[in-house]
Amino acid sequence: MVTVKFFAQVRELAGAEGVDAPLPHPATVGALREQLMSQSTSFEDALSGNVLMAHNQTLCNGDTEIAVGDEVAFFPPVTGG
Amino acid sequence: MVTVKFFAQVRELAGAEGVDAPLPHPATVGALREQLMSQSTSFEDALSGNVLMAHNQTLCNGDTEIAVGDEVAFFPPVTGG
Amino acid sequence: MFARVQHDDFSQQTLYDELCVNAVPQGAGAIVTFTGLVRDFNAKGGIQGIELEYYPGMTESALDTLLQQATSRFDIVEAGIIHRVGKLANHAQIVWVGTASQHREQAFLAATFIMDTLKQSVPIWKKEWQGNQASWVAAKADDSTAAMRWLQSDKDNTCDNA
Amino acid sequence: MFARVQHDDFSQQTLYDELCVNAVPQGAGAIVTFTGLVRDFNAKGGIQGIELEYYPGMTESALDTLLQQATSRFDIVEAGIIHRVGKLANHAQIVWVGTASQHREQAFLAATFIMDTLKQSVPIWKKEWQGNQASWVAAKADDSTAAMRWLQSDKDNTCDNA
Repeated sequence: MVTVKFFAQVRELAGAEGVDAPLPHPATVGALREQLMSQSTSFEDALSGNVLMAHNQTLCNGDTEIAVGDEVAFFPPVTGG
Repeated sequence: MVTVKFFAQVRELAGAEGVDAPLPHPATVGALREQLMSQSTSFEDALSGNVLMAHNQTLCNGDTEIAVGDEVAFFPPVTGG
Repeated sequence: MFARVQHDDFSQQTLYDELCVNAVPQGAGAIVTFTGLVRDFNAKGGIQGIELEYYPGMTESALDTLLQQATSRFDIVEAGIIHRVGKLANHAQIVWVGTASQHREQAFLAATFIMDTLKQSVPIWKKEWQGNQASWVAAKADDSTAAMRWLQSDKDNTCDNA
Repeated sequence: MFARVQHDDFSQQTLYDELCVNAVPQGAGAIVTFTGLVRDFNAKGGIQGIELEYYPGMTESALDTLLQQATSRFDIVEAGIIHRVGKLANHAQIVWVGTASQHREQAFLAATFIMDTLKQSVPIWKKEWQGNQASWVAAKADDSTAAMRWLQSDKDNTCDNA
């Protein structure tokens, strides 16, 4: 399984702080995102649009490869400071 | 009389924090400076070179007119901060 | 260098003193601090406080990377960042940045750089309360991915090798 | 706005709080402070403290004018300057500048401007102690009169009318 985390608007739209997901095929962050979006309409709402992705707490893109035990996060553009 | 004040190197070279001087002719800061420089070698040392002048606590130049009771100061370029 | 994410308020004096512990023995002659406060209004009118969310682990790591970047780009001897999270009232302190250098220009530039980059690239999200409603603040950066990717330039970038 | 010349040391927290008294009700979201410290060396080697002389009356008036200039040039809501004089040990605090604005860029620019101008145009003179000898620090500005004249631009300039 892969540990998935949601933050801010993405978390609220998803209705969850995170979820454990099976490794997608191909094993990439982009495929994981597609897999989650097909899982429920709230996940689809949460993950469409301008969403950033992090792999093991480092910003990444859809092509990034993932493995069992990894942590993947989805969140909106940042607004701190 | 005019109240004359010296600061920093000018004060040390002059050997005095200030002096009361008669109104020079013409009644300008530049003429006052010349009058003081002719008064003693230490005043001459103090007031030659790159010395700034203030009239009633506002920076001025040699042409600035002065009157009895005014305050004139001579000091080197500033180095605070 | 020090970077912390915390809910509790911070003391200006304590953080200044903490910065000086390392800065002064290294010949610092210039200390610059920046403090961000919660403003009591936005474009739509008055607000009643904000709420900040973060990504435990990634946020701290982004702040550490940001300090390393600032140190390599500018001639500074010490720097620190404190960012609060959770619910904060109007006028509360949100963020503190301190930089120390032998020369004031570098301390000013480094502090400006840290704040500019922090706002674009550290995983923290802000909500503003108006009445009983809280709205997420919209990001300003047009290309937020590009803004954040900057933070990775010093790191072993496993993502781009994929 | 506040400007003071004093021998006594100052507290970061007290000055920050003093700045905020007026800044916060005016919507300040950004506070920048600069602190200058006595460095323990110069080009010739180690030093043992400094000594600062000023022109009572004119120095305070120059600081006030500087704050007015900063306020008219930059979008700031509050600013303050404290400058110490007399004998100061290595690492002691010399000068503090604080600025407050709705936007951080203006606070940074105003603080930078105040420090740059202060060093060129406020009547304060510095000696450095090396052993038993104290030497006056040489001014950096090539044309100090021009640098200082800038301070007069907002005032009724009796000198230039002579």
